Amino acid sequence: MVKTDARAGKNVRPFYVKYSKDELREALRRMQIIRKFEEGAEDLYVRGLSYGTMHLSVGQEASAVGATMMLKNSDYITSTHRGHGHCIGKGAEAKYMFAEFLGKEEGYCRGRGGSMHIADMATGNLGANGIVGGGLPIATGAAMAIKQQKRDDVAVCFFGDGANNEGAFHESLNMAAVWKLPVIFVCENNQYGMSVSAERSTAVKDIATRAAAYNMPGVVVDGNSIADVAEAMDEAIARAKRGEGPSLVECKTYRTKGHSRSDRNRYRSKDEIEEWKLRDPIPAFAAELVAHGILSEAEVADVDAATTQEIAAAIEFAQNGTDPTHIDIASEVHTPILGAMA
Amino acid sequence: MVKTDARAGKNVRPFYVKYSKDELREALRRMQIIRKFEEGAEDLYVRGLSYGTMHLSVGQEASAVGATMMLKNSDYITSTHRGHGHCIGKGAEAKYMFAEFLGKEEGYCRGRGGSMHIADMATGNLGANGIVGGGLPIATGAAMAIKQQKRDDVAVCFFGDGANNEGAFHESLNMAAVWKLPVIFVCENNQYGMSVSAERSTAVKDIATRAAAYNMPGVVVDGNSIADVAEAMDEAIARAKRGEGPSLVECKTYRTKGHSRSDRNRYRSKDEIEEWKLRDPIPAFAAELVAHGILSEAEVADVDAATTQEIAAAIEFAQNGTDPTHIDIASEVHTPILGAMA
Amino acid sequence: MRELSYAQAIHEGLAQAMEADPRVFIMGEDIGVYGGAFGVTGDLVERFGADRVIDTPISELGGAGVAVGAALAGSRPILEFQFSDFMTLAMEQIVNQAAKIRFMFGGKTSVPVVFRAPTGSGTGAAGQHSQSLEAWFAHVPGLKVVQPSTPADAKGLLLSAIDDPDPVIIFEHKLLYKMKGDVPEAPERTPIGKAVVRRTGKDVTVVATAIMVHRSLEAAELLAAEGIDCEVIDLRTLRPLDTATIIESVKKTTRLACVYEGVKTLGIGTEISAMIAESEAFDYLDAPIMRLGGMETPIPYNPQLEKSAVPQADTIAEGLRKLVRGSF
Amino acid sequence: MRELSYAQAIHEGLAQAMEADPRVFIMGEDIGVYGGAFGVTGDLVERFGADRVIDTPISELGGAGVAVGAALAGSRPILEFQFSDFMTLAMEQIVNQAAKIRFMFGGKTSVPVVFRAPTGSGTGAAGQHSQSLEAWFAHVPGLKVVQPSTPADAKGLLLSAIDDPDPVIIFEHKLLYKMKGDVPEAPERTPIGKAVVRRTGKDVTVVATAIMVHRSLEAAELLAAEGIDCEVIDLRTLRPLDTATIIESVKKTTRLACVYEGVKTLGIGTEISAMIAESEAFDYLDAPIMRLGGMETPIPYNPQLEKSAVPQADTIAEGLRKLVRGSF
Ligand SMILES: Cc1ncc(C[n+]2csc(CCOP(=O)(O)OP(=O)(O)O)c2C)c(N)n1
Ligand SMILES: Cc1ncc(C[n+]2csc(CCOP(=O)(O)OP(=O)(O)O)c2C)c(N)n1
Ligand SMILES: [Mg+2]
Ligand SMILES: [Mg+2]
Repeated sequence: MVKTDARAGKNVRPFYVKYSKDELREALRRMQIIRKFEEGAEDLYVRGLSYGTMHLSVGQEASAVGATMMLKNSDYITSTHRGHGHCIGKGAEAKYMFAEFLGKEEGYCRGRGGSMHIADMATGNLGANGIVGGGLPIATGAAMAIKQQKRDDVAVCFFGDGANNEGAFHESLNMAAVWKLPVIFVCENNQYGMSVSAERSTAVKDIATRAAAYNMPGVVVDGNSIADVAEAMDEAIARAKRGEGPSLVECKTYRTKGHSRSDRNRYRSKDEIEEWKLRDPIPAFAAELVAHGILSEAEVADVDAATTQEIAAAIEFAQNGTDPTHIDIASEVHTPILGAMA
Repeated sequence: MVKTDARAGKNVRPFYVKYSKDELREALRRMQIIRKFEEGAEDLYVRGLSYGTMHLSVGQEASAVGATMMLKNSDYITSTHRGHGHCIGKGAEAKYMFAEFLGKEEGYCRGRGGSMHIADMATGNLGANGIVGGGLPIATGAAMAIKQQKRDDVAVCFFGDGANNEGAFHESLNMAAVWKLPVIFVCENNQYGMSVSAERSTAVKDIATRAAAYNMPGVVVDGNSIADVAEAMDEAIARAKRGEGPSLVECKTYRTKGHSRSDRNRYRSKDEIEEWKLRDPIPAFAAELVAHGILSEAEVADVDAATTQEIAAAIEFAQNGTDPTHIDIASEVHTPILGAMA
Repeated sequence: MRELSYAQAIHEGLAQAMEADPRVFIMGEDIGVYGGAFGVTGDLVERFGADRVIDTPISELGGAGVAVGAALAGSRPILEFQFSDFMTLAMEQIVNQAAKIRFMFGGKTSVPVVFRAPTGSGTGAAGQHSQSLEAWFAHVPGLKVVQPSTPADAKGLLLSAIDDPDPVIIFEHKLLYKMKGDVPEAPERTPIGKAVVRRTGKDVTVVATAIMVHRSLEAAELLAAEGIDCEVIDLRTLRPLDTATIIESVKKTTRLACVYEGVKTLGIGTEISAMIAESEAFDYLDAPIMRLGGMETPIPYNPQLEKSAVPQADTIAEGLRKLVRGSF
Repeated sequence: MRELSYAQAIHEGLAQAMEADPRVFIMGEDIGVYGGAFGVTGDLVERFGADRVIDTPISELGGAGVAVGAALAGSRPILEFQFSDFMTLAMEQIVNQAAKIRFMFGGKTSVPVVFRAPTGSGTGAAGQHSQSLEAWFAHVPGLKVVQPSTPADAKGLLLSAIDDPDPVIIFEHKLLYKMKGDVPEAPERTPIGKAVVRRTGKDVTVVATAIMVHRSLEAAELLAAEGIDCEVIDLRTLRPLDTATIIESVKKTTRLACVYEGVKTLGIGTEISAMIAESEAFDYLDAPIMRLGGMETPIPYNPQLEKSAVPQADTIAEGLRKLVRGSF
């Protein structure tokens, strides 16, 4: 990647040239929203105010936003159990997400889906998924529809290092490649699938290596650098739109929280976690923005303050939400058919 | 591969040195038995004497025997829907196979399984399989058991080019590699999965390329040359026994008959079929044996005559077999438990 | 009306749906130039092109997921499984995704996908190619499950399935593909969720599915000669059940037999039985409820064994005779 | 006798089996250092080593197939699915291979594999992590299916499953893992195929599974105060069914209710109902057969909705009251 030296005005990497100040500020904002959403969710859980399971993506904000910031609402994503970041990256609002998390009617899924199933058709989010690897063929199919409908869109498929060993990975990447579909497979390799390290689960060091098995480009990027992620995405999207087919982008990253609410972190060391905390993608991005003279320190502080406020308001919104009235949920399973009898 | 020049006594390829005359004659015999078994099965079908489906492996005898001739009864194979060759290669007797094909009590599966499910535990054949890719994890598991039991055996897993796009392929090869299991994955790439060419189904030209996705060796061999196949197998088996893990051996071959009994061959050209018929592995092997002075023309003719006779006798045996008496087959589903009530 | 075979009727339905709606496409293994393992898609690839008649790799799980994704993104996919047995590889996408997405997403989207699956025994293909697994799917909220027994319904239920905004699974019986029958040329829909009385009678209600409808009708003819008058209901839709038609019939005949090819235990007739046993019809019953289902074994290869593993006209007649004569 | 939790009882059973037989090993996702998603395997990896307590990649289909292959090759694998929902990915190997191999191969081998699967709702994990799919497996010849409701049976059925030469699936209820109960220290077997009467009564037979046994017993206590005397049978084995115990009870009480968590349609109680409706007990029935099963929806996330989607003690009591009082 090109070395950056903004003050000297030369060799600024493409990311900081291609995207406008507003776009970059928005990216930072979304990363902050993700972080604070996760912290808010954890806090609700710790205070006994939430129910059910959750998978936090603290530390992975750069890949979530770096892989979505260039997408339009008509582009699709499929997400994972660790999906809050993708969802926000794609444009969802924290308040409806919190409402979902608290099981309220105002939630994206009216409290039926919860954290692991947040979807938002309006922003092209085809849903988080409780099934590891479940989104892989769905994204592939969405890309097939895009191609059939001759649309200028792409599908972006998030999945984890753990998911890369599911058969669905293989079948999806092969079909996407054979049919040259406009889909980008984004592996967030946070180095563990629950407790099992990628080293113990996966026969290759870099999952991107596996792209060769599908005759598609595979790149490894620093998943904690939004610029790295976004540049790789831009290239993959351009390729997809040229009709050349899918790509695999592997983002090396780390989740600094446990796998889910009940993780005792026995499979990794404190040192390792602490080391990665030092590579926090958010301050790193903020620092680059300042270094390049794109945002001032004050502007960064504004984003920080605004997002803190937004999250507080979002939690309040959710807590004041409506509990579902459970009359006849069986009638919600099918789509009403016009003219059909009940 | 080393060029052979037997008459000059030099540069004979390892295959012809490593295996004894008896072993090589036996390999030729098995190839002949396979060919004649398939022809006999087809004939029974054409004459309306058989029932059910069948998948003939005419043209693929070199990979079937080349991949099994060095195996002991304590080694395992898993086979496919096109499994007659593997079965014979591993040491099954044609007469019990014909009996199975005709649904007789004398058949390997007592007429319960038919062509697609022939298994023979005595020779380590864990069974043909009606599910494309079904044998891949089973072979992997057998290899795991071998390793657990510290046995000096291997498992050989046959599968087709079509099967290589099943999720089971990916999951199995990955696990075998991660755990360094003594299993050899033998892809019989006969270039079509039913009607779909590997080119249309598979994103890479050589399936062996995919071995790299599992950090295991992958080689392409001429699947119509038994020497090529056997040499690659010997290497893979040696590696497995050294504890270094699995290998993928891709045998490029061709089935000169249709996919199953009802194939109109609309997906390939007559020319292509005829061209491959010229590359018949059996006369090629016989010619090499003669050229190397290992067998005389007369000995080759003896094998031919003996196998014709054996097949004729086997068919007669099967036709005179016993039809299953269908009292209470439900009692055959479970293993009798000693001391348990019926 | 013209006669078509069951396979031809499906073929015609597919063609009409593709002509009427550019969003409709079909995918599956060997459905293109090969024309489908059972010849159903035939020449469709020539008529509609390889972009709408898509040969997939042998990847059932992925194929099902691709169909789900395409449906979410505005297309109307029809996926042919080559044999219903191979749906065992795709249960994840069918059951966790297709069936549940609408509900889990709060009703904010639908998954209009059609899965077609040749099913049943009788072809000598043994245990892994002869199963009748439809009851599994009838157990899953979010799915609709149909099983046509005639060419007209094969076309009519297919067209309804394609119209339907939710996932529909069509189990087509392999032994019926060659069966001929009247089929309207127009794209007439057979409603999902409606059973049909194929033969009226007063002594016993027989609820049957797929090929068992025909075998039950045959049995009914045999019994008619003995003075036993059977009412035969073709269930057609396994989920949601047309309980009204069955209850009404049982109240009239006071006896119920369920005839189906799936394994007896928890096969579809099991639901019919329990539904009646908890319904208002219970008090009308003059005899235990009989189930004639598949034997508790994998389907054997040997043709005699294979036949003996599922109900045949004579064994159905024998069962019904006992039920009506009370020597049950 | 000592008390152990249901999870501890399984843990003890696993340890005893591994100590007794070097062929026994366990595999699954996060069962090693993590100790299992529900803490069942705990310290076993430390006690028996990573060669016998094997963390697999996230590959359910492959994992199941590896277990089948290892079983064929002389080992005794126990595979833990992290949630029973993920068995949807492994149906092929469970149903086409494990269940059928013995029969298809003419009885010449067996597949001694044990599949363990945490199941059921009540944990706030929503539609894809809360299913009760056990009825699917009870529909498959070649499988044995058990569902323990107590710590003692959790251990005892596990040990029987490991002994068994054929594939056995154990559905463990997630909400029971922490439940305490007496568990014999010795490796005592609970026989597969035997139900047990947990409470005797004369007014109605309640056949329940897993957590529904406890909710039914609770309901029975409520009803006892109202003078309704329930007999509660813990089914324990779903395949093969212990028909004798149920028939005998129904003949005595003349009423039957089936309580289960799976979706009502074609859930396990459906088989109990149909089995009784075709049995000699039919003539003894004084009321329709009631099924109290899961709602016809995916399991919702919201805790109130989630509760309402499956039978609870109060709704069971309400149902039984109606059944016995005849206002059904
Ligand atoms: C099919 C399936 N298997 C197992 C699980 C349980 N599970 C949930 S998340 C997870 C780990 C996933 O690892 P990875 O794909 O790397 O994603 P990460 O959690 O690291 O974001 C597991 C095993 C599941 N939800 N679905
Ligand atoms: C899971 C599954 N999908 C589809 C089929 C139907 N089928 C049987 S053989 C076959 C082609 C297999 O191709 P390949 O693996 O190349 O083996 P070949 O027939 O060429 O020997 C297909 C599609 C099947 N038996 N199992
Ligand atoms: Mg991970
Ligand atoms: Mg092939």
